[in-house]
Amino acid sequence: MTFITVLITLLALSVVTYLVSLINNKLGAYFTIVTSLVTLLLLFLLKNSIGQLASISLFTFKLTTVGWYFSMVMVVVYFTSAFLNPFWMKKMIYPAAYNLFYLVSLIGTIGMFFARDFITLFIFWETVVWTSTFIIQMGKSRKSSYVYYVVSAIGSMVTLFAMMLVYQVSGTLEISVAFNALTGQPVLALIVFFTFLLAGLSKIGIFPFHVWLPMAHGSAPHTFSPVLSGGLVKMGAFIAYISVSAFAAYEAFSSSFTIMGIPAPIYIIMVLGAISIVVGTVMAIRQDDAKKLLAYSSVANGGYILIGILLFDQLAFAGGMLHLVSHAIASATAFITIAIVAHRTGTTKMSKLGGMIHKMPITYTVYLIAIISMAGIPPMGGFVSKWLILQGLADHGLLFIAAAAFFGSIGSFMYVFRPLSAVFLGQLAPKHENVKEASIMMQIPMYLLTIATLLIGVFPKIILKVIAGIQAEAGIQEIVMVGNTIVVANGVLDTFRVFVVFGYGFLIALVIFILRRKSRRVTLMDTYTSAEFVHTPELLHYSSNFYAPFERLTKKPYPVLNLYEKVSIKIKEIGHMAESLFSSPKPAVTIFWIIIVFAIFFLGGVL
Amino acid sequence: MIRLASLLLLLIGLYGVLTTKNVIKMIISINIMELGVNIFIISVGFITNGVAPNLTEHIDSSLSNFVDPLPQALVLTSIVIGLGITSLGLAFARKMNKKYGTYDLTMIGGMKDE
Amino acid sequence: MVLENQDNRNLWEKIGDYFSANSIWMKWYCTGCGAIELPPTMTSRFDMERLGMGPMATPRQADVMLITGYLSTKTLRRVIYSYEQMQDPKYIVAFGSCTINGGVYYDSYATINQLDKYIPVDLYIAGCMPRPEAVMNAFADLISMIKKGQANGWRHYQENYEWYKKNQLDSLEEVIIHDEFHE
Amino acid sequence: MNNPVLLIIIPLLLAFVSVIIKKAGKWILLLGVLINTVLAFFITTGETIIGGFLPPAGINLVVTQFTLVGVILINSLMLLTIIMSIDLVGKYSVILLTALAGINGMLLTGDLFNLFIFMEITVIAAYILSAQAKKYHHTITYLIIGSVGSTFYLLGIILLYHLTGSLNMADVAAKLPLLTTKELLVPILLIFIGIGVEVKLLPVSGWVKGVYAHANRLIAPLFASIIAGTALFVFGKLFVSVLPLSDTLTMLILVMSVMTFVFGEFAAFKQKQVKEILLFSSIGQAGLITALFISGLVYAAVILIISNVVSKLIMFTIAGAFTEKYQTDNYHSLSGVFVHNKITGIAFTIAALSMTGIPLLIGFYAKLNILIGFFHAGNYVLPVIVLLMTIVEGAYIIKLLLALWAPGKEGQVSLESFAVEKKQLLSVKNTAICLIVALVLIVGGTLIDTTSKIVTNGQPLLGDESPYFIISQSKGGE
Amino acid sequence: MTVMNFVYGFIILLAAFIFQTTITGFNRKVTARIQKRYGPRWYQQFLDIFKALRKSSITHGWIFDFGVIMALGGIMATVIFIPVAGFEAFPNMDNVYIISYLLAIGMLGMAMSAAGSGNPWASIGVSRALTNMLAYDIPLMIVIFTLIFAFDTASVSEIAAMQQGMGILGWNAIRMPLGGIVAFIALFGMLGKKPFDSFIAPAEIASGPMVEYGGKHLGFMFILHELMTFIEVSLILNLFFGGGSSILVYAIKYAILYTLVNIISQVMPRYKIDQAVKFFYRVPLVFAIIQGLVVIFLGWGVSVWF
Repeated sequence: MTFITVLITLLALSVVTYLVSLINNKLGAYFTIVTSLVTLLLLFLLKNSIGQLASISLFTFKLTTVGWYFSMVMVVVYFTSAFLNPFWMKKMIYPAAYNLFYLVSLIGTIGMFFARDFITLFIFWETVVWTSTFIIQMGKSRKSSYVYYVVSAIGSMVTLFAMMLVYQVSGTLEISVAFNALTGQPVLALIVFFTFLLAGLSKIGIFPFHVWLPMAHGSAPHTFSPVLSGGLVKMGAFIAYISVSAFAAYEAFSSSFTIMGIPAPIYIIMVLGAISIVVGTVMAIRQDDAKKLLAYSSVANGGYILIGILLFDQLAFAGGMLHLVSHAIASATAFITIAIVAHRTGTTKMSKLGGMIHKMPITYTVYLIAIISMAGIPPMGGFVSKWLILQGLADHGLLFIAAAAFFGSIGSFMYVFRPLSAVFLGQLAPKHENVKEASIMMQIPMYLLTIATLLIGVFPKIILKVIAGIQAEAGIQEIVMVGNTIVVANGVLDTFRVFVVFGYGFLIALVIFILRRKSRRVTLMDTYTSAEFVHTPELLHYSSNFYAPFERLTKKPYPVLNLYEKVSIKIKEIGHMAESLFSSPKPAVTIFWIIIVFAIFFLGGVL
Repeated sequence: MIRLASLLLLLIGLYGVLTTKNVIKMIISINIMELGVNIFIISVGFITNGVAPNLTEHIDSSLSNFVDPLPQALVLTSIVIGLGITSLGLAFARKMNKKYGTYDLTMIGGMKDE
Repeated sequence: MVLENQDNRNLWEKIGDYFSANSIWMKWYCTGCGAIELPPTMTSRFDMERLGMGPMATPRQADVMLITGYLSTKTLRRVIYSYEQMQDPKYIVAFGSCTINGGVYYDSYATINQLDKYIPVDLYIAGCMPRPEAVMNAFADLISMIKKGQANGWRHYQENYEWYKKNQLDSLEEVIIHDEFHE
Repeated sequence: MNNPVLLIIIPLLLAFVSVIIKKAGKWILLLGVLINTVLAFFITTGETIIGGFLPPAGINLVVTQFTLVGVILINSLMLLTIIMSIDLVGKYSVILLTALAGINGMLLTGDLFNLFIFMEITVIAAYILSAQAKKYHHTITYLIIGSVGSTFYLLGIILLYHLTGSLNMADVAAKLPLLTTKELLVPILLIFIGIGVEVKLLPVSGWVKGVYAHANRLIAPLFASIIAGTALFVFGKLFVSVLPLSDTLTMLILVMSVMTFVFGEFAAFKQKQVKEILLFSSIGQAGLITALFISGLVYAAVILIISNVVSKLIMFTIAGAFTEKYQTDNYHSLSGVFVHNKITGIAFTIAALSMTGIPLLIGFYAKLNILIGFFHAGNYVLPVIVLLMTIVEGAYIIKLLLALWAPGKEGQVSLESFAVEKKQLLSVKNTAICLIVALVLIVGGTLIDTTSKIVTNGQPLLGDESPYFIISQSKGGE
Repeated sequence: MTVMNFVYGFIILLAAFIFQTTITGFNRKVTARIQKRYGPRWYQQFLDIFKALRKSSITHGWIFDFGVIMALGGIMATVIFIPVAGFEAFPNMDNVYIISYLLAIGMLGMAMSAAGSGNPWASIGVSRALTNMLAYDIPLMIVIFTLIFAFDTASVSEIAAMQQGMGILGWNAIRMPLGGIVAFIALFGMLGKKPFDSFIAPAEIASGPMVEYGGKHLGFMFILHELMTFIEVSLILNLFFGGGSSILVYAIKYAILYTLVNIISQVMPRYKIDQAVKFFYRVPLVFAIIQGLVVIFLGWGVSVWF
């Protein structure tokens, strides 16, 4: 089976989905599930034909392990989020278009990951950008869609510049070959490195480009937020991967100034990653909207992934690649649970929710496991990847970046706990008395993702094997696993053992607990209130200003937030100036300008 | 000399377009400009003591002091076009006056375009 | 209130009572003038931590509630509410004559005269107010009562819940009020 | 059949017929345009001498591959415009036919003075068309600026004639390099300003806003894509193949073009009326195209013209329909208008995206060529500006699209019920045409090799040898 | 992984509990003596715990119970991984990151259970505790990072072993004095000792996370607290104060370290939580970074002292 067949099949299926959606949009939504499942299966079959070359019309493809890896992540996220689609169909203004775009963006990502040349890469990249832009606007906010597009456009246009520059220099568009022409041209290499990476940075939400993430993730349709955060953000990581593998940044800058063995340009990007970890963490802690909070956490985790991939060594690279998966899954899960809560209650504002655990315990448990992974706590997937990254950083002695990583990882306890506490725990507001648990259909993706999180956490070997393949493909040292144990130069990790010992401890505690007298169940309102009689559950629910002291400390927002707005206002001002200067309804003004132009040109020509 | 004069006319016309507010005056200014250009065109083909470029037996075709006939042809066309534009402009001016009750563009320019 | 004298506890209960007796955490309800007698009791002069006693923040954690003086009807509601939030075994020590018979407020319309009509008191400390020596003595008595299994007010409250409730409602109309302007 | 004169003669002839048979005006117009379009496809490259005198003395029509593209493009667009707005033609059929003749003349003529005449014919027609909105002050503004511009142009060619003794483009082009830069300065400058007024370069195009902003469904695309496209083709012909520019002048014109590009896009970014957005975007694109011509990237410029005029045709038609149906084209008051007109909306969206340069649309192909061309010329600054402006362009286009597609307040899920009242924007016929034209944009952008073959026919346009993007070359053998 | 590993693990658990509870009782006496009191019996802490376990309890729903169990389970698992004087229940599992992150699951469980009670005090306490953690953990982790870089291993027992043989001069706290100071200060934060105890603050937020616990839940919390103290002190002891060559040395060092912390904390006032964050980011963080730079770029204190 060739890749082109797969691509065309998928395209045909998505058109079918669209047509079906036109007749019955709910059925169409089920078709999205089927199609993404088919995609998953087909991609799985493609694993055997890695190395295959394919081309059609404008596009050329090459099946690589890394592309396969990335697209598997993407398809898993798409597939699981698709289960929510049927429930949101009647809330969409263009349900059929949503289904179509949903699948087209999936195809776009796949095509992008397997792209062999720049044009293919760029075209599929833009396909994803546009389809997702049109999906985001079906959510709460048009502005977010706008910001998303603008930031993406900044990234993609600058990257297009880099691609064409490379094409000009090398005469070829093939990614794996084109960059070779840059050897021996350090200045050009520098320009290409920064410009090429920019699309990745903007997509993964690295510091100055992170503004779109909270807006877009926060207000996209609830069904699409998991895809955005779990999937599309990871496209940026792919660009980062190209910039270290095909572009071979380490060789290109080998003669430049190095910091702890890292060439300065790469270090600068890593510092940006570190800044986005800090900014994402701080901002996530401050949010009231659960989806925005998770979006900022994506910013922070994007920083980890970027740092990991850019280090491009045995350890941190594997960590970054693994973090990609574990965060994709955890973040998708978290967004899905929040989406379900929003579906049942109609809001994602944490200060308006509370006590959901008593109504939706399964959703709660799933969310709990997701955030444990997201915060990097042992038995789950997030820990292994964070461990690898931190060990890698320690191996290189990158102090400041490690400091940011620590900040992000401790800070993540704070922000992941906030929705846990404010949405699921605490008092149940009376208006949510009749909220029901997620339906079976919604539970399926939650189970799937939770199992995945656990599997990665306990048996990271499953993923690390593939990552070792990628490392072999990229020509760097492969990550070593002995049995279940990850063995690296400065440490070993056996997550299975950690899991078993945790289970052991849990068992002991459980036994002691059961042996003691059974507790009496009291209502939530029967709680210590300094003997005051409170009958309003909302008053007893601590959810707004959850981290008030911390928020006081970080009150002054950093200036970049308004940067885009300022630039936009400036552009409008200049536009207004141009309009009022040059487009006056009075002919005399234009005649005046004609004379001025004549005079200037004349002077310029004479002198 | 005549070229300077034509240039002067052109500049007068330009000055007129720049400074007047009345549409009729503007159109007149444009006319003056065109006049200047037309005179210039003529002057290009003009040769002192030139001969009319008529190919008859009386005139020696080897003479080199023919007046260039082309500019004269051009100027005719140009005058016609100028006439057309002037009349069109005046018609619009009349229409404008009918609609807004003024010939002054600045008065209308300030109005809202609705 | 009649205290049961016969000891019909099993071994586990005895061991439990031993722990309970030697580790008493208090919730002191500072309603009246008796509260000021407690700081000297706790600090270096008398040091009640010797007995394994110490202050605790909430009724959930506490073993003994100290009613340190007169109770108005308004505070009685809170006392009952807090008492019901405490975990068994729980004890009540009432300070001063106000809790016994109303003391100087015996004819006040706003205070109650006899606390044990509303909640079971394990131990009264007489005096107006009792000095720290008396308080320490009472604590020692409480410990020995618990050890002997005689501090059974909480059990009594469970058994005679209707009677207590009736008394409470007679005086208060409503224990857990729903409206802060009710009183 | 390969006599291009017919392209000029037939409309003129029919214009006279149309004066006589007023009732059948629009059908005659349709017939004329149809014939012209068909003829346009059959003319071949070469030189046609008119009047028997050999050039340089006589008048001739020159058909190069460049003009051929222009003629086919403009005539087809004219046909489409007329078909779409046949109901609005009314008494304008004479004017439109005359304009068509003028346009074809402008594109085909090989003579500088004839160019002037055809330009005047076109422009006079344009003046009259612009009066359709009954905003006479704008028409007068246009008229005055246009007249001054043509006067400048006339003066310029006369000076050239004075210097070279010829008005034939090829002849002039051959003779000009013999002259000094300083001698050439004033005539070239005058011609530049004269053409610049029509091309809509910024400081000298004050008329554009007044005229475009009030034009209706017929007039707006006529101005924005047909007349503007013609002017751009003429600009390219003159400044690439006829007039040699000194380095200083190249630099200055480039600066002015880029300034037009930047300011045009910025001004478009600021606007709230659909037509105003589009018109400033047209100005900006015109700036870019002139910059490309000046830099010698003819192929890229032609592709960009194609992309731009086709997009603008669709967009201005639909924008005209907004004013027609809703009496406003402020996009805030039109929120969700495409909810009821999905196919129209799709056509508009494709056109807008092509304008922004989205892959698989022809605008992207244009952008690729621009970048490749500039890089090849060793110019690294202009690509940056082009890409930055693409971002700005994308920003206002997406804002526009979002407003038109998704009704509802910020912070609320957009629903059909928030949309403006339901009205059919375009008739079925027009919708279909818009959609087909939009599909042309997609096809042209996808089948790149075919597009380039059609446009260049295997030979460089106007001697432009700079590289452009073809799949089979760029992707290497495989 | 054999049965014996689990048995050893259980032994460590039990020993840690008994040892630490005794030390706590002892320190209650020390505290009393500082306050010129007689103080409780040395085994008072045991009495308190067993009494709490004996009492009846209430629950606010399954998460209230589950959180407690998860907390204790997580902490117990962490204790099992702690190397004590070279003795490890599960060999090669003493990675410092595992220990410090596994510790978090206990905290998460506790926080979850506390917030599940529906009491706002508990949530405030949790929010403060987490903020406190963000404050002390960054400087500490940076210093630990420096250690890992310096010794090229993340194993706690290996780092401890590398400090032995040179007497007091081999201790990391001496070799890297700034790092030692940071670790010592951070220990206060970890243990929730004054001045960093605002998340408990009994008089202000009614003991914070523990507000709703009574009976066996409270007993669990006490056990948890003892075990957590053991983990934290052991971690600092192993990493910075040379661990212990034998159990006895280890126990003595441990007792001294803990008592020292307790004594100092008794004469401290309490920081507001944002003050604590500011303090940690002003002093220890700077110290930690200076220490890190010194070690990474100058190499002082890595292989040799002097």
